[in-house]
Amino acid sequence: MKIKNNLIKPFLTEGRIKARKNEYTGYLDLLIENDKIAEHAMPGQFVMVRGWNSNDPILSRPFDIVQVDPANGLFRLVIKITGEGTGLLNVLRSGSRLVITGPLGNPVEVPHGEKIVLLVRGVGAAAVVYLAESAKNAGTEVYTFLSASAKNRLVCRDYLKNASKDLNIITDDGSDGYHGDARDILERFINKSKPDRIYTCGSGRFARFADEQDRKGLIKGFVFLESHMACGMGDCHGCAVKKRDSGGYYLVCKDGPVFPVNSVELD
Amino acid sequence: MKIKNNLIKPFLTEGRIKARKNEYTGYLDLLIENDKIAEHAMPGQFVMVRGWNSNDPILSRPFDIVQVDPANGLFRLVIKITGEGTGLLNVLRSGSRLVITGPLGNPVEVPHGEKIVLLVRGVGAAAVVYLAESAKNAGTEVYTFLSASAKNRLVCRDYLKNASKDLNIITDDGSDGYHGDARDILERFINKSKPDRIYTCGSGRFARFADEQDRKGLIKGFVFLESHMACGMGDCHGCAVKKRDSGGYYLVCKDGPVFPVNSVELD
Amino acid sequence: MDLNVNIAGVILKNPVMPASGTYECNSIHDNIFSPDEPGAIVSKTIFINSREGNAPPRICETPCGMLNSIGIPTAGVNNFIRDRLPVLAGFGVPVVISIAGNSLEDFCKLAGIIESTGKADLLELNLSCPNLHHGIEWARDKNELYRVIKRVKEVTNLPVIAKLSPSVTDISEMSLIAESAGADAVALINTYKGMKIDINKRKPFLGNIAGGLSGPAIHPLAVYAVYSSFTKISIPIIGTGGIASWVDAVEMILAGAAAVGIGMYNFVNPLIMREVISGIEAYLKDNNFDSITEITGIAHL
Amino acid sequence: MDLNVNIAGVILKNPVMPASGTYECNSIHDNIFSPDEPGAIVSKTIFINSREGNAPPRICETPCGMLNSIGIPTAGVNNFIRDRLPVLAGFGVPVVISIAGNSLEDFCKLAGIIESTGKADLLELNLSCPNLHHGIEWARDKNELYRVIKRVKEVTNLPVIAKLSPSVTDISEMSLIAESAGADAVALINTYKGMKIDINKRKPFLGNIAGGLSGPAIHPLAVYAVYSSFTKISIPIIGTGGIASWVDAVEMILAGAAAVGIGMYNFVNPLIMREVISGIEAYLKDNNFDSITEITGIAHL
Ligand SMILES: Cc1cc2nc3c(=O)[nH]c(=O)nc-3n(C[C@H](O)[C@H](O)[C@H](O)COP(=O)(O)OP(=O)(O)OC[C@H]3O[C@@H](n4cnc5c(N)ncnc54)[C@H](O)[C@@H]3O)c2cc1C
Ligand SMILES: Cc1cc2nc3c(=O)[nH]c(=O)nc-3n(C[C@H](O)[C@H](O)[C@H](O)COP(=O)(O)OP(=O)(O)OC[C@H]3O[C@@H](n4cnc5c(N)ncnc54)[C@H](O)[C@@H]3O)c2cc1C
Ligand SMILES: Cc1cc2nc3c(=O)[nH]c(=O)nc-3n(C[C@H](O)[C@H](O)[C@H](O)COP(=O)(O)O)c2cc1C
Ligand SMILES: Cc1cc2nc3c(=O)[nH]c(=O)nc-3n(C[C@H](O)[C@H](O)[C@H](O)COP(=O)(O)O)c2cc1C
Ligand code: FES
Ligand code: FES
Repeated sequence: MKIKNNLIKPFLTEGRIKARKNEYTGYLDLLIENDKIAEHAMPGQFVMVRGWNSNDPILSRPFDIVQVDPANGLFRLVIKITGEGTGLLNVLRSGSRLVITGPLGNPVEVPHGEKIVLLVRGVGAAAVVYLAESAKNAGTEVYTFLSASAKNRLVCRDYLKNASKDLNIITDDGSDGYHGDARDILERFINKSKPDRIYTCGSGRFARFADEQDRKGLIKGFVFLESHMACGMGDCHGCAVKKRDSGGYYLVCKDGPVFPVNSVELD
Repeated sequence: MKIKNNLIKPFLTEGRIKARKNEYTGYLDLLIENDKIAEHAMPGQFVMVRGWNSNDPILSRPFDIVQVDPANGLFRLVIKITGEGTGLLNVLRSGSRLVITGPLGNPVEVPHGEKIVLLVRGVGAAAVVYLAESAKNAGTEVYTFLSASAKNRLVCRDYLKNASKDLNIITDDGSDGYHGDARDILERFINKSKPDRIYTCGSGRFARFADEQDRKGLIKGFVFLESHMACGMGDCHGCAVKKRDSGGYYLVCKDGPVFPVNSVELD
Repeated sequence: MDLNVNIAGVILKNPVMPASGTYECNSIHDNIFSPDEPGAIVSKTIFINSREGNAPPRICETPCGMLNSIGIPTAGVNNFIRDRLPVLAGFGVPVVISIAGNSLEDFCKLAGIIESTGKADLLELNLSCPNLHHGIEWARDKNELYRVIKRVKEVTNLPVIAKLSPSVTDISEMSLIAESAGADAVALINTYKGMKIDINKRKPFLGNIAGGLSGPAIHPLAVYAVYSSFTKISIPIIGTGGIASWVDAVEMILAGAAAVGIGMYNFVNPLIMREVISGIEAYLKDNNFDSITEITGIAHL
Repeated sequence: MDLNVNIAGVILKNPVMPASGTYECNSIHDNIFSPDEPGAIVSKTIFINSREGNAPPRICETPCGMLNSIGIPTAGVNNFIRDRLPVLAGFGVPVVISIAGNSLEDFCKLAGIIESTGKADLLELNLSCPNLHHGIEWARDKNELYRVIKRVKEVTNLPVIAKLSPSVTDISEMSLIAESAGADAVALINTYKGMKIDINKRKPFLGNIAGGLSGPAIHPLAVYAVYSSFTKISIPIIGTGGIASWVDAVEMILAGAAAVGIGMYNFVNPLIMREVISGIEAYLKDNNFDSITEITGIAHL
């Protein structure tokens, strides 16, 4: 399976935090001023970000571009606070400056006039918002299945609601929406509504589900992958993911981060 | 020359920044809430401070205790912004927390009912404020010679003014006070007024001057020394300064930071 | 939770100890940390005669680490035995005495003197100080390494820890040589020789030109030293190098360290040893282990 | 200001180059940095045959550094010559081709193939990759080191840079051996073998277990490697390891490096090479030097 490298050349640029919010504890929503990213970023792309001067932590952190507002030179990141780097971003105030490399990655093709499913969990939701909005604008019906352990982890809920024809909420603890496994209701939906494509992010189980459905010929599956990254632009070869059938590796930063689910090894 | 190790045992403690000001660009004045330091610190002592979580920079930074207010649990630091660590302290806002080890170092003996001279340059002024205030309270007349390259580097000027019987300002560029070399006017003062002791900080030239006067038997000289420090409490042996006559080294953090000028090698 | 570890027959109540030269067990720490908290205490390296140490500057900061060229100032063994050893022995935790010398005879003589005090539990041979004239060479030359350990073992009944240098082609080979010479444990690792240059003076920053690098910067290298030695030897390893948190200590133990030494981070956080002890304990509990020995080296499985 | 340096007869317009494997000279950088800005460009190490590289995860962050176990994926020399070499040769700056092999014959064969293209200015022998089966051994064994350099020099007229490993007892000795075998320059240093353990999985973090440590963490060690080699050899040194600013680069040059290589910091700051070049220039000017060569090694005076 050959993947098209439709790269927009990235910029090394500064962005000012225009607004920040912690809608849920442990998640940070950043609205950032930067013309270049706002204008050029395409769905599926990400940025590498640093918000500290120190070399500890040393590597920039990759985050998906959640929304862009080219008219106002703004773009949005939604970040789960997990470790050192995201912790440092979380203490920054409005007005702080970030160093940003991007837009990075191979944009995902936006389906026109199709019917698609987004199956995302936790902060994986951040990855698909831009795709959902673009697809909707392209006349595609977007059916979103947003899963999380609990209600207060339903990240990007409103953004996805706006972009979806239908937003299904699924929580492990039943604190909101369907109480149980997203795959159960989704399977019914696929059988009934025959959507064209499914995109998953944030859960290995979901990726494997998409793969099964894809294999059955029911739907075309795509997966947003993550991998530890140093450069984000194909220089370090650090972000390798095994190709499924042929030997060798793809680079998540350059060949991805979105892959046809049948092209990569899922673990 | 044997130096008395009159150590107060230090605490590892947190301090909240109660107020900060940059009276002059490049200098930071921090008022810090911490009962322990405020209550126990004595003149000549210092603290090791960190105001960042990263290990880059890794070492805490030593600063003299400028003033204490035990009644309100406050103490003051005055910091010249020179590099990474001081740069990080300078961006902290009121309310931020510092990690502080102290009080550290061998307190300087406070002269009672004497006449003393403080000969300080630049941020070296920070080291002698507490001594000046204590000496004044002990009925000692404090004559301060505060030197700097220019008017806007006359650090701790007001604090010293309050504690001194007479404050002489000397600037290299004549932007305030005496235009020239502090040693010229000081030599006249010593010959005329026969003060008992001289304390210098912040200038090697001044230390050598105090040493000469001491050697001549005119006055007893003391010097506040600095040295790169890792631990601040005698564990690392990093802060060595050569003893003058006998062989070996003193540790600035444990045996100093204030030394009789004739006990150490000046460079 | 059983945190006990056995180093050459000496039982440590927990696997944490200071690295030689980084914690003086002085009363100055009384308000912060007490020398009876770690599993063992370790003296700064002592010599037969007194030494002044190297010319300053002796330390400088580096990215996530520091260089030191202290050069082991010491009052000499007699003063040490009179002034310091009774203090160290009074805390009720095993005492490791670190020794070094300029010759094989020095090591033997010191071993004998220390043993005769009856106050030391373990002897650590510092064969790896990069700041001495012939400091690191012991641990760099296979024959010298073997000889010095073998000889010391012949003259003393104290269990012997060989503290090795990472500045070798393959430290696991050196660990094996130490074991075959009779060492009862190895301490891995001492500092790496490094330097900083003052670009304004255009001279080496340290008075002694070069120094030893320690701190978090070298932690991944120390973990690998332990990991690669673990499968070659059966004597315990005291994993040392860059430990700045309980996580770093657990990494060392999973790599194969029976105990850990904490060096420069004592300067950064004088409570680090306590935090590491309690962090290890919580980790074991959270992961349903009953004793520390259950996890020693299990990253190899 | 004269920033020219001469590496084995090849004139670099400035002393800065990427370290092998850290900068691909791809057009993806066009909005940021151009491959014609550094004094030379350096290819990722190539092999005769294509290689996949090691299993992921291949990188992890460490204090002020990173570990990589990439394992040098490459399309093989023929594809390289067809697809990449013309691109590299098109920037108008000297081209260094880094090669490695599993045998002495591989090195010789590659040297010949590369030379025959007429498109390479310098050949770098990667004798020190810690992520290959027989990667680091070339630079760890004195005889092998001598042999491989000697043989390659016999079969090629291209000037040869020997890239050495710091994971040896004394790198200055290895530099001397490289020189005596005929190397025209040495590149000091490649990464240090290190590892990280995932305390949750209780397994090595990297797919290949261990990796190579690079970044600011190792800078003081790289400076010392250069400093200690400088007095022993008279061929130029390409100082590499942990350079994250022009200050770090100047330190290297003062220690004795004729030129500097910049590795992982290209990932952190894709403009680092430009900043280092202009920083060095400003430093020389501010300190009244006319050319870079005036300061090479002057920390030794
Ligand atoms: C293409 C891409 C897009 C991403 N988009 C988002 C997003 O929109 N929102 C979001 O919250 N997170 C996203 N992530 C994950 C995010 O990059 C990590 O959570 C973040 O790097 C963690 O950094 P930390 O310093 O807090 O964690 P630490 O654990 O301290 O990080 C240590 C190192 O591991 C790396 N790392 C840790 N977790 C991950 C991970 N899951 N993926 C990749 N590297 C990791 C870090 O980058 C760093 O190098 C994305 C990752 C990739 C690869
Ligand atoms: C006992 C003592 C008391 C001091 N009191 C004051 C004070 O009241 N106000 C003030 O402004 N400064 C004081 N200093 C100096 C102050 O510690 C340094 O300016 C500060 O550490 C510089 O840190 P940096 O990170 O900004 O500089 P960097 O140059 O980035 O520091 C790098 C390393 O060098 C050390 N270092 C740099 N300059 C000095 C120096 N002059 N003395 C000791 N170590 C240094 C740092 O601590 C750090 O470890 C004192 C120093 C000592 C030893
Ligand atoms: C200031 C300082 C002094 C040291 N003195 C000694 C010593 O006397 N004997 C010794 O064996 N090691 C000495 N070391 C090395 C440490 O014991 C330890 O092996 C090394 O620092 C690595 O551990 P770390 O990274 O935790 O500091 C010293 C280290 C430092 C930083
Ligand atoms: C991701 C990565 C890939 C590397 N690949 C190579 C390589 O292919 N050939 C080589 O000789 N060195 C390789 N190196 C080593 C670097 O060239 C350099 O010697 C080392 O990283 C030290 O420099 P630094 O600290 O500036 O990164 C690689 C380093 C990194 C971080
Ligand atoms: S992150 Fe460097 S190649 Fe993908
Ligand atoms: S700073 Fe450690 S002994 Fe003085």
